Amino acid sequence: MSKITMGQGLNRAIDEAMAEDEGVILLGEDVAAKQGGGVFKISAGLTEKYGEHRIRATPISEQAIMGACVGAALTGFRPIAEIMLMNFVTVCMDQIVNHAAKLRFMSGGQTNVPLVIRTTTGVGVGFGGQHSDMLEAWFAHVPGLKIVTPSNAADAQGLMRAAIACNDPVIFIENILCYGLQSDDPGANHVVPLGKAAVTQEGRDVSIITYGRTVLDALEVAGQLKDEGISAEVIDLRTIAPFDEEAVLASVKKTGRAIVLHEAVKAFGTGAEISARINEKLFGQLKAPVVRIGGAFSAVPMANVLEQAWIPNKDEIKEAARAAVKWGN
Amino acid sequence: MSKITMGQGLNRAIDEAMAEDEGVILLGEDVAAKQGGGVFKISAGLTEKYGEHRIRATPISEQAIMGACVGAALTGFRPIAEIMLMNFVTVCMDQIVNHAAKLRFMSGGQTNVPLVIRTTTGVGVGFGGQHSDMLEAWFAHVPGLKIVTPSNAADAQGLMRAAIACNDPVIFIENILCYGLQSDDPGANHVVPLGKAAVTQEGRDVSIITYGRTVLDALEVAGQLKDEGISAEVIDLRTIAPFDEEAVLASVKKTGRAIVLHEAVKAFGTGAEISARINEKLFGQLKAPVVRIGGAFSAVPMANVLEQAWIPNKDEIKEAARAAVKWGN
Amino acid sequence: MDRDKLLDIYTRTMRIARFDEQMRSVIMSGKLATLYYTVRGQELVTAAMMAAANKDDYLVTTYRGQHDQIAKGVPLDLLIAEIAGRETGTCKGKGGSMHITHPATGVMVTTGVVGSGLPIANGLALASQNRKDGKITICCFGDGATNIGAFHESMNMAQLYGLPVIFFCQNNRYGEHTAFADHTKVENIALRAAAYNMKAIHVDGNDTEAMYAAAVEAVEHARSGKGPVLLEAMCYRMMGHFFGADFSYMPPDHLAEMAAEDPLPKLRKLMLDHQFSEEELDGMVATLDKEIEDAMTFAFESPFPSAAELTVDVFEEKIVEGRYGA
Amino acid sequence: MDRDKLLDIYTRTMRIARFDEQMRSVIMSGKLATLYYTVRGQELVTAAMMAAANKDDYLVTTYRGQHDQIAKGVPLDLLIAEIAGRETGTCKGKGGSMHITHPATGVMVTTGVVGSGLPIANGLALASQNRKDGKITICCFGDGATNIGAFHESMNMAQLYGLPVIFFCQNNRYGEHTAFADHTKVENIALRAAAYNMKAIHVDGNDTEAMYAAAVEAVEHARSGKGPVLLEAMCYRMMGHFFGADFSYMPPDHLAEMAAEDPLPKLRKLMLDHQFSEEELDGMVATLDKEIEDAMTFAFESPFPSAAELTVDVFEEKIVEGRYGA
Ligand SMILES: Cc1ncc(C[n+]2csc(CCOP(=O)(O)OP(=O)(O)O)c2C)c(N)n1
Ligand SMILES: Cc1ncc(C[n+]2csc(CCOP(=O)(O)OP(=O)(O)O)c2C)c(N)n1
Ligand SMILES: [Mg+2]
Ligand SMILES: [Mg+2]
Repeated sequence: MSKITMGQGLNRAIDEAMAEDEGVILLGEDVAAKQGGGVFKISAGLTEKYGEHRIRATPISEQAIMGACVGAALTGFRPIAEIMLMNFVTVCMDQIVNHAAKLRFMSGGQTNVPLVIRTTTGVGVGFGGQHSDMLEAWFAHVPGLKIVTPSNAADAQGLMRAAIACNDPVIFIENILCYGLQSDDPGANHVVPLGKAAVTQEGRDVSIITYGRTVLDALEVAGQLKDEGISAEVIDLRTIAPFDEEAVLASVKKTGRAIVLHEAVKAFGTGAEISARINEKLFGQLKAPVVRIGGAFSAVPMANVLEQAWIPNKDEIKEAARAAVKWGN
Repeated sequence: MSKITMGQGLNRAIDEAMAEDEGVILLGEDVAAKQGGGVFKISAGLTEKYGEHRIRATPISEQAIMGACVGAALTGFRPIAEIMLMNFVTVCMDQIVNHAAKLRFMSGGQTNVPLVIRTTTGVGVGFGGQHSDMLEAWFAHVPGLKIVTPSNAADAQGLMRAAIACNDPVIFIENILCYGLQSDDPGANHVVPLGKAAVTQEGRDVSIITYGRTVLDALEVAGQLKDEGISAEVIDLRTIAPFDEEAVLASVKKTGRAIVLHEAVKAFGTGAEISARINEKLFGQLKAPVVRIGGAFSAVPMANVLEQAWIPNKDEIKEAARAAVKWGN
Repeated sequence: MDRDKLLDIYTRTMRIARFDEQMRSVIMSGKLATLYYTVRGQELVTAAMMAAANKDDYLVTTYRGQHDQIAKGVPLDLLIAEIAGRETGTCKGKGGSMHITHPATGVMVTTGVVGSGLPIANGLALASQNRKDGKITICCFGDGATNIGAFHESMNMAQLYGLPVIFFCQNNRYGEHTAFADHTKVENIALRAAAYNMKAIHVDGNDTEAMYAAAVEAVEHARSGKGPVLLEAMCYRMMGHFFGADFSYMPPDHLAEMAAEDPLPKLRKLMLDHQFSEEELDGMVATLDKEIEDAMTFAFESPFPSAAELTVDVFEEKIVEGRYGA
Repeated sequence: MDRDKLLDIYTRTMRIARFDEQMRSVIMSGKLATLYYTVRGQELVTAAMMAAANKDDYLVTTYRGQHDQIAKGVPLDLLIAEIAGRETGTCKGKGGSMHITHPATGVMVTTGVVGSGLPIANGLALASQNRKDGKITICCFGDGATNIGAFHESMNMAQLYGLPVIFFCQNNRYGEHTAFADHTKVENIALRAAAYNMKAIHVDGNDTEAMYAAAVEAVEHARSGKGPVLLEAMCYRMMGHFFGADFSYMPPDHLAEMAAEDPLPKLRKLMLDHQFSEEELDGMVATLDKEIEDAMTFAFESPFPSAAELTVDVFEEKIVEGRYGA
């Protein structure tokens, strides 16, 4: 069966949506053909098909990019804003949080903002402190925003189609290390609904709840744990907020043990909400404390040795699973 | 005994620090004498004493304000940046998160940023969706930042002195409804150490862990619960991050029940981290699930009826305490 | 100038002026407690601007935007009901005076964040450019807003793309408590257009004929596809930052200067010069007052929104406890 | 021009040029895997600028800042060790090439966020203004950075306060993959100073004498207390955005134009015109090469930082598990 990479899946989903609706436009730095179709080439070939009026290369002006997308969205367009790296959302949070997220509510439902904010980030490429942050927890705390991140190429394509179709703003987070990941080609018009998690690996003993690149780590660890006789279930949230509480609770009800894993800084991260919710809803039904695993409490260091020490690592996950299963005996 | 308001306490702490150290400067919109000493008059009288070169009224340019404070701090100054309302941090997150918080780490400790970022916010004044947000959870997720908020005038003075003395950046959050609160005058040079919570009300049955304005609600509720025979302990964190884990765990170990309360949106708020930590450290020792109470999942509405429905209310706290005590029987 | 157009401008101006005065008195009376950014002194600039534009052109404005909204045509009853936080308001009471939205009259966004309307205005204009719908977007903001980053990024992008947008700076000489000379060293805001190679117009906003001519020139430029324009209208904020706020920081000579330039008596005189009689003018004002009183009655008799409103308009779907941890 | 000053500029320029070439070859060789923003084509502009400044003046630069740091005097061994992520680097390997900091030579901040250095530069200059320490701050950034909000806010504030800062725009005609004409419609960046009533200088950065004269004029202006200045030096980014990156988007005529304006052969010719012999020049280059090789050896023989470094330099106090949920 033929394969696609995550980059190809994203490009195809955007292409399909643009072919369908004149209102789908893309704004971002270097995104047009003249600049090579984006620094990660996700918009390669689209300018040739849809023109520079729909694929707009922008100045380095994230507030203007985001605001222009918000404004166009208010008229019924479905803009896609590309923020080159996630750390740069820090220069346009106002447009995202005070405007995109709130205009539907503040207008009493008269307007809405069907906007997709694409951005990429990731630890492990040596980009250092200002180019590697995972800030999904900030957005999850803002009513009015949905946050999505794919862990494989097929989901990337399907989630992007769903995000563009969504009538509310969606933050779409891509992991820089995952663009090359391959999946079986899901074919044209593949859609993965927002808000639905995937049970990527069935298991009985412990639930590993995660999203994005760390899903790969979780699956690898689950495989290794099998040899030790520990059956780990892996839940790929896919939509981080609002997350699929039913799926999470069903899994943890079954296993009685949960590990919440993400690459972002652990302290005050999304794992805290997931852990708190599990504890609230399954009080007295857990066989072991919910464990959170996340990034270290520091800026992301540049030196590779430090960067590798910063990221949650597989041994840590394995250890947590063993400890959870052993808990109490 | 003589009293001071929170506004007076803040003004005095800044005044004392400015008298002591030429490097303490204040930048913000309308902060100088010519503009009346700040829209909330917190810097009233300081220009007359220390001059316009130290009390600098700025253009409406939050990135420039924050960056100027970061730069001055790098030379050993102890700047205080005033961001008129907390929602406006959304236009200068880059300077706070990518720079103030990270420069010590990224420079390998060669530089540091002794900066206080003062800002105010609060729900209940009818300022609506873009002037009322509580965003402390964002900052708590950023290694390198400390977050402080006072619930009374004496703490405001003492925490401000400690914040200015701190050699790392401190986000100092003031609640717009609290400026008029009065305390017994703590006298000159009063210091409240960062990172230490206060047990504002001793109790045996349930711990209410909170900070800022909701401490007042918690105390009122604790008083009413006493009449029902429920003894509630109230913990005022004062420093939200890094928070006083020892104090929180000690209290919950004693009571076996915890309610985490804040005005900010509940979902993915600071309460999630506090709840997750309690559950991790006191697994099996809790008599009831940790309850979180926070703001509703929407932008802050303008209409007073809606705004009041949005804020966590006292009956909700009381109900949660009763339910926790009743839990299981 | 054309008598009908002058009458149009006069009517818009006085509707704003009477609304502003009645808003202040209803707040004074204690009947309404709300943050109201008075538009006293800025009635004419926006009346002339909107008289030069079309009803279906887009408008983006700020917390100090009631004059722009009224000039654009937002019905007074819905507007006042919104300010009063009623279910019948333009935004069901959720937005309030700082966030008036009324697409039916082109009012797409009213923002409370200084400078944030400009990037959004570009997006509305970009959509019009792609759709070729012939609409222009008018974006209102103050002098103080021109010091914030969003202003700069938006000006540059608008010129780069040749967007049909008018950046309408109402220079009322103050940003909150800070006087113009204390927030920038540039002589006037129109000079800033050169940094983007953009067309600029600088006009005395208290001179009806000059202001209207400038508005027409700006509208023609933007609508003709020649790209954006920065229109700076000089005016005065004749009261404090918001109604009731102390404005002792405004020096007496400035207050005197303002009084002499008050656009309302000047416009009335211009009307008389154009053979409108005192009686006619007073009659028009009486009609407007009646309209406003009816709108106030409608607003204050309207119900408040129900708490259930917190679960709708967050997303397209209703908020369900649990899913959102709400 | 003065022969000693010319020699000084030549030495700084060639130290940068040789460093850049050796960095590229060590990356090519596979010995070092890192993101390196080559400075090829921008050696001279910064050499001349720093030759006009003092060692203790402050410098703020960007990811593409190795030339600025070397011109300012950062020791090559510490610099290369940092780029190679070693414990002996300026920042113990925590910062890397995008975040070089070295207060001993005035290098206070190197930022990876476009435009973010300007607000910080104002703060350094503000501290100097209050301390009356006579220092100036030099803030380096590119043409693309002038479209972001932070540029605008910083320019306005610097002029308002009369800060001793030089906004040194190295206009290399590209912002990542986007050519100048595709990111703004203004003819050149110097024109933007008028929006703040700020002094501006526009110069051909490949002409040593003109560039040095402009640098001296800027330094004298800033140091004399006359306030900030925007200095735009025209140059070329002679390779891709970072070393190894594809630059097929750069049109051939542009590449040809660049080659003809390459500052290095032009400077060498100027040296010869000033009676420096081929031998002398080659000798100097050989000495620099040796210095760089020694620095490389030092760097690659240095140990990597230990994982415990993650718990220090976050706060003044060490991170203790638990307190921070770390
Ligand atoms: C980003 C931001 N910073 C600060 C404020 C607080 N604020 C509200 S209005 C205002 C003054 C704006 O002045 P100007 O742009 O001249 O508009 P005017 O009020 O005079 O109409 C300020 C500082 C804000 N709303 N947004
Ligand atoms: C706020 C922000 N947006 C985008 C980027 C990604 N980026 C890094 S360098 C660069 C181009 C900058 O161009 P210019 O200012 O001309 O500097 P040059 O690289 O040419 O030296 C971009 C867009 C960034 N680092 N920061
Ligand atoms: Mg103004
Ligand atoms: Mg450039």
